[in-house]
Amino acid sequence: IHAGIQDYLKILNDGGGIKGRKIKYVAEDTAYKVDASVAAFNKITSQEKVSLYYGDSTGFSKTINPELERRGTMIMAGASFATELNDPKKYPLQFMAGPDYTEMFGILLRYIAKEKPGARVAFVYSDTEFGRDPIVPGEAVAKELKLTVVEKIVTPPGSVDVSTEVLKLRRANPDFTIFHGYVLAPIPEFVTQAKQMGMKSQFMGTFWTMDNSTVQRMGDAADGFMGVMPYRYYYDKDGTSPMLEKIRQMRTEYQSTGYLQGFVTAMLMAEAVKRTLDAGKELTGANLKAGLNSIKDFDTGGLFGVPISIPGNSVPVGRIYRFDSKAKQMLPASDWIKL
Amino acid sequence: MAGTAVLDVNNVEVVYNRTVQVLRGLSLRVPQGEIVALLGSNGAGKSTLLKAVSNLLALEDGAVTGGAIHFQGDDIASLAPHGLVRRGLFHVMEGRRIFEDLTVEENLTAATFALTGRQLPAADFDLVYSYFPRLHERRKGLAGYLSGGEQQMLAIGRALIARPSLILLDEPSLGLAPKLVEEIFTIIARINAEQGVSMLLVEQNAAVAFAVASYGYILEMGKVVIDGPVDKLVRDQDVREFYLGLGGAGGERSYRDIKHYKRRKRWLS
Amino acid sequence: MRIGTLKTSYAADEALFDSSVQRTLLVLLALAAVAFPFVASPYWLFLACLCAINVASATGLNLLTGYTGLVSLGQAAFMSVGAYTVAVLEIRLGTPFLLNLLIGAGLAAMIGILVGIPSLKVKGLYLAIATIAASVILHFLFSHWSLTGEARGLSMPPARLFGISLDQPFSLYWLIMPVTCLMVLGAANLLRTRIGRAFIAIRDRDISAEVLGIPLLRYKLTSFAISSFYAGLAGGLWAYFFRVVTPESFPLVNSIFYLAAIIVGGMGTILGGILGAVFMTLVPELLKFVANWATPIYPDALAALAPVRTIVFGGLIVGFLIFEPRGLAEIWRRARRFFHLWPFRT
Amino acid sequence: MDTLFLFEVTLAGLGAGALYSLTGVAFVLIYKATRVVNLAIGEILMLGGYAFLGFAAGFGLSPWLALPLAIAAGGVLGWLVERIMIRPMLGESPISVFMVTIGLGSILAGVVQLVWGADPLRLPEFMPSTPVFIGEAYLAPKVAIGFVAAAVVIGLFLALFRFSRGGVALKATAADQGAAYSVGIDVPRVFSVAWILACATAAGAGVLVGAIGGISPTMGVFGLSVLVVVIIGGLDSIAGALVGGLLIGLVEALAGAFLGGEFKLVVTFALLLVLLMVRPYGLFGTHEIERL
Amino acid sequence: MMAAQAAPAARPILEVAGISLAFGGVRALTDVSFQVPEGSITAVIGPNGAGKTSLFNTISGFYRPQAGQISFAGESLAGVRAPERAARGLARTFQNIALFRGMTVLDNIKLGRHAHLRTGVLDALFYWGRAQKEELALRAEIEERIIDFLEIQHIRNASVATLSYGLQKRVELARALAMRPRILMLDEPVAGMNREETEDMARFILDVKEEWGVTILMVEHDMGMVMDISDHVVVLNFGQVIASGTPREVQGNEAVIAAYLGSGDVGELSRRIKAEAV
Ligand SMILES: Nc1ncnc2c1ncn2[C@@H]1O[C@H](COP(=O)(O)OP(=O)(O)OP(=O)(O)O)[C@@H](O)[C@H]1O
Ligand SMILES: Nc1ncnc2c1ncn2[C@@H]1O[C@H](COP(=O)(O)OP(=O)(O)OP(=O)(O)O)[C@@H](O)[C@H]1O
Ligand SMILES: [Mg+2]
Ligand SMILES: [Mg+2]
Repeated sequence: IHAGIQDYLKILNDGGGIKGRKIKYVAEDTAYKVDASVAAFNKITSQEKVSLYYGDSTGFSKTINPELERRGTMIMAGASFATELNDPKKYPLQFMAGPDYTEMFGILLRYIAKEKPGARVAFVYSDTEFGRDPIVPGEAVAKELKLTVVEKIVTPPGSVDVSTEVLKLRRANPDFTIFHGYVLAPIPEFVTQAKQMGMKSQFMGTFWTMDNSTVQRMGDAADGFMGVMPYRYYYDKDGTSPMLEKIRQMRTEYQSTGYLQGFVTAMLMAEAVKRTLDAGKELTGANLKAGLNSIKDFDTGGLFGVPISIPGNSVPVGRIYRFDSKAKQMLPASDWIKL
Repeated sequence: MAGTAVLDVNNVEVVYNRTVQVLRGLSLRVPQGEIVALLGSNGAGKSTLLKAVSNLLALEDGAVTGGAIHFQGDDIASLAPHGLVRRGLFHVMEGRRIFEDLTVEENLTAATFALTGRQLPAADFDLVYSYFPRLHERRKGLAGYLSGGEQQMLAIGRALIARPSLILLDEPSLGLAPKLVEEIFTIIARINAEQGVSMLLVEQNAAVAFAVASYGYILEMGKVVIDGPVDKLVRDQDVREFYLGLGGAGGERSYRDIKHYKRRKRWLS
Repeated sequence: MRIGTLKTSYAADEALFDSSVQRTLLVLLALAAVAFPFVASPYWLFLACLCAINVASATGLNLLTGYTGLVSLGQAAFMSVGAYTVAVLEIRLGTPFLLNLLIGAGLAAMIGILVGIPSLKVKGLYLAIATIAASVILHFLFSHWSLTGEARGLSMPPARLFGISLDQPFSLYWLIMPVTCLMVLGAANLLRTRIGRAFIAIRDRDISAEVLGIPLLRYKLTSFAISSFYAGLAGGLWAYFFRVVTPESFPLVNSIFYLAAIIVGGMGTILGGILGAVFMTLVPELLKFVANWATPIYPDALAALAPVRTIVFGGLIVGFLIFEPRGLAEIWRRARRFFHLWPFRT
Repeated sequence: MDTLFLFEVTLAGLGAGALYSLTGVAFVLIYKATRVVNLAIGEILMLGGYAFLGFAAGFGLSPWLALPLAIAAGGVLGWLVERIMIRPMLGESPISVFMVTIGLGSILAGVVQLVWGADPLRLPEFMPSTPVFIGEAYLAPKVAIGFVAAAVVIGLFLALFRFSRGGVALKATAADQGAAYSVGIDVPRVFSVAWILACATAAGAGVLVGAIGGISPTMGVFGLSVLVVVIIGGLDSIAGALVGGLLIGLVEALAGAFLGGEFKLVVTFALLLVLLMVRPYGLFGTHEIERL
Repeated sequence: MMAAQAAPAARPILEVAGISLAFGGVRALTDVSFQVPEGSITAVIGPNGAGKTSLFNTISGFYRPQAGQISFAGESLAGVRAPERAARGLARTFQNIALFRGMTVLDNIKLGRHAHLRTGVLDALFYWGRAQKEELALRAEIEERIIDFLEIQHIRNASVATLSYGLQKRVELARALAMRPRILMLDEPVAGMNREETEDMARFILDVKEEWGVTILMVEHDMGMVMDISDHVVVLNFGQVIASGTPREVQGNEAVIAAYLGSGDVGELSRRIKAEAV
């Protein structure tokens, strides 16, 4: 993420900045701990005049929100796609550069409903805030789309042995299984054991599982693994994407989806700044957010496959990709789905 | 003092925690096959000396800072504690130090490690049981539940298993009933006579110590203040008064009479 | 020992700060604490508050572990009890913050007593594990109970005093600092009475303490209660400070952090708890500073920060235990002695 | 629920439990000899997994060579740790040594993250992958292999202590180092051997655990479950580790199957609390002798 | 004097009646009965493992006997827990020194008074009124009565861990005295001491009895001291009372000699050893 932000700002600043203003970027590490993040926030904001802030965890985004509103001088985006944050009333000065977790589920379920109407779906998620986030709304969406959720399986955080959970999954015999709340483990073992048992279910994942290198690390289990991704992959060749070309020039080896997230976030933030300045307004949080929300059918240089709009705090767009074990790449399996 | 010395302690100084000096230039020797008694008041440094000899000081943050200790002619400084044991120097520590959650038999088994690397026949548990029949009765029981005397027997029994040439005995009579003290000391004398084991015996009960020993040292504040053959020591005025509790007339003084009267020792003044 | 201070009464000898130099230093320190918020940036104020909260909690743990000898890995869990209680009260009832803090601490103390009950039978590290069990159960409760907002936790309004809301490090400082000072002073007082002695006796040899007239269960539970009261209060302050409480706010690592703080500071001394908590809170900040400074030379410094911090945290614990088992407090004492006797060195 | 499901769940639980037992044994070995509650056992296990990955993927060795190497690496680590961190702590209170191991765990986790990164990784496949069916019931092959390996190793240790003086030396050293020295036991060696054996065992277990669930710098939490296992079994009992491991494996599997995954940890810890109230020294642990 | 002891005029302060105590299969005490007259020095002797320490532990409430009654100052101690017994004036020292190594000598002694102080948690936290008054009064009393009496002024601020064995025993005695004892139970007070130190301890014990009016019950293997200073001796063997009476009576008892005293003559021992050696 760090590298992505850095690179976009480099492109921007090398190109003369926004209306002659350069953007200064200050980074702090926080170890995903709320108090460390708050400390970093205080430190940075007491030393610099900040307009754009990128924070990490959901916890931090929630913690800092009142402070953000109080200051009213900046907008913030974060690594979290938590559903709760996608509420412009509660979090007026925040946004995320992609769909929230529930929207990701929505995209997946829509795809499923189209492929196999009335399919049986199972959710497998970790017992964390991250894992639980989209489960209840996801179920509602499934119902709307006339899909049956046959099983919801919770795994304790950090668990490695999932044999019993796989047994449960086999009993439920779903057509599609969606994993959420994990990066890698225990998905591979889950899939391997399920395949050994002769299950035919299609396995799917959400953003943080979907990086190419992560899926590759699933080994045999990766074959055919699907998931939702709002951005194009680094190597994605279909369609035109001048921005991706630029990235490929700057960095010759594969860049992760996290990099892209950082990159896109920086881009959207810069766009908000530009629009605010264009309107001749001061760079306050509310103005910046208004600038951001005025984005309609905006072309991200092809990073999102379609022009995007930001109606609220999120960018509810994504596409289903499927892992091809011969190409060792995620290949598109659907069109861009806009919610 | 005649005979070759199994143990020769020369001008030893010991310091604890790099600050507290406990032994200040102490010398003594234990001749082959004899029992030497070491007396002295609490804190004089008797146990410290024994630990210095068996190289166990380091465990308690103590160190020998001067002098030398030779066991059978070799300087012990370079030997690890267990190495010394395997060469035949066995330390029966103060307070018995048996392994409470092992059985009696396992305690003896533990002592067989002292035989490792030595050309000796297998350990002889029966010898121990013949000296201490009580241990045989309780050999399957946990040592922690033995009575004080039985634990002392076990501690000495472990020494026997190790077939040492020198035993350092630290207060074997501590907390023992009078009859047991007699028994244990009889056995100590028997072991010495029958197995030819030399001993350095630390004791508070001077009377019994003198009964088995041939030579004695008296320690105060980390230094030897008097020494000599036992028959000479028992005639010394101060030894009689402070260690044996004998009044001027030769009879034992009563504790009821001492009350507030106190005389200072000659060797301190 | 200070040379040349003659005590003429037992009262003087029993006083907490037994020399005029010490008292002068204390007054200076207090003045500095009052002046601090007016000169420091919000960042430093933020850190000061965080340190104070950690000092409060560490002092509580020190009473339990350092003085009573009952190892607990549940301090963070007790804090979470205080924090959640405060949050729930603030959101649902909007009662005054002092009352909320006290209720939170009281509830934590009650839970502490409950957790302490096995301590009569269960000893040493078995007990430490039992406290982990309690943390796990509390964590489970908080992350599945609708009252505590389940996995997503609670966000709460700030504390208010005379209509002013305390939502800035500057205003919070005036809430947190005095409370912490009172807590530390209370602990120091406690330790010079029969209760403190009973704690130490239990630590050193619990079975004989009983025969000397100290009811073991009652004092072990008292110790648990006071320590978790402290934790609860610290947790309440934490809640007002961050204004969001989630199940992940008080993980097991935090309990370890407090244990580490009292070890690094020096177990069984009040000063140790303070020094340790402050030190351990500031070290990560220091590392960040170093990393930022090193970035030009070594561009990946920031990325390496997280693992390095973990390593340093572990290394500090290990290093202190091996090289200075009596902690920072001992270093402080040595330094003091050195300056006293200077130029006559001992 | 149908019986087949119950049977399958039971099998899976016992399989997972065997790995707990194996790691538990590593834990008990150290405790038995040194009275050190080694909280870093989870991280040592993790390091075993990473060492395997390093040898197999990094140096491109065959997994069958990498496995013994990883175990040896565990042994070397044990030796180093004992030398550098534990021996200087001789004579300190158990709490202090316990904290040293917590520190050690933290250091190991940091080092792993520094070297291999924070992302979870997968070990190369090296175990046969034909599913095992017992009757109708399915058993994951890796779990079955883990079970067998654990059983063999634990059997070996049990035999070792049954038929040699080693057990006595271990217990004697643990009880009283000074006294152990004084009867001729080479105390430092007992310490070294215990740590080497234990860490090697843990590293081996780490490869098995990693093969099943993948490896990551947070894999150390496995140690937490193992802690429950040994506390339930009794800190100083190998048989206790065996029984405790299987029991916890089973309980976790049943809780996961019938209550849901989020209950696994809380159920085992609740069980632990109840058991400690009834048996403060675990199922097979020795009572401390307390006399006035 | 003989007559007075034959029919103890003083009423018993401690009465032990039919106590039995077993640990699993081990019968530590069987039907033990005896009385301790107020103001006396009573000694309990007997072989190792006879149950003397267990008896003390039972009296102080650490063990619960399976059968029998103990009454103290006329009141039954049944169901009274150890700390409460201490509060009523049953003070003791321990066979294996049980000082609190993390405290100074002064704090160890202060701890003895615990049961008689009233400071509660709140008082203590604020160190107001009662807490402060109590602490200061306690300090004064300990300094002036106990520390002075036992001649340990010079070590009052030392940590007990650094003291020699003899001094530690003295601090234990001081702590027991701080408990405001009515009866003082001493478990092997002179074990490990040489003649000179034993004499000091004997002097303290006699003074405690005479000047403080505290009844003494002690276990000791040093026959010289036991026979000289005690008024009354109870002999235990295998958990049973095998004899009791004045020192002189007990010394002459055949059963006691066989089970416990042995020849009692060091000269004889030495002669026998010499004879065997030849
Ligand atoms: N580990 C230690 N650290 C510091 N000082 C110690 C240590 N062990 C002993 N000492 C001190 O060394 C001195 C001598 O102790 P030592 O145990 O050798 O005496 P001792 O002659 O055996 O006495 P006793 O008759 O009581 O056994 C004492 O003053 C004691 O306080
Ligand atoms: N907690 C216990 N559990 C089991 N057995 C015990 C326990 N305490 C004492 N015993 C046993 O009870 C018996 C009496 O022990 P006790 O300590 O009372 O003897 P004693 O008369 O004080 O001996 P000594 O003179 O050696 O101190 C012994 O056989 C001992 O092993
Ligand atoms: Mg000694
Ligand atoms: Mg006894």
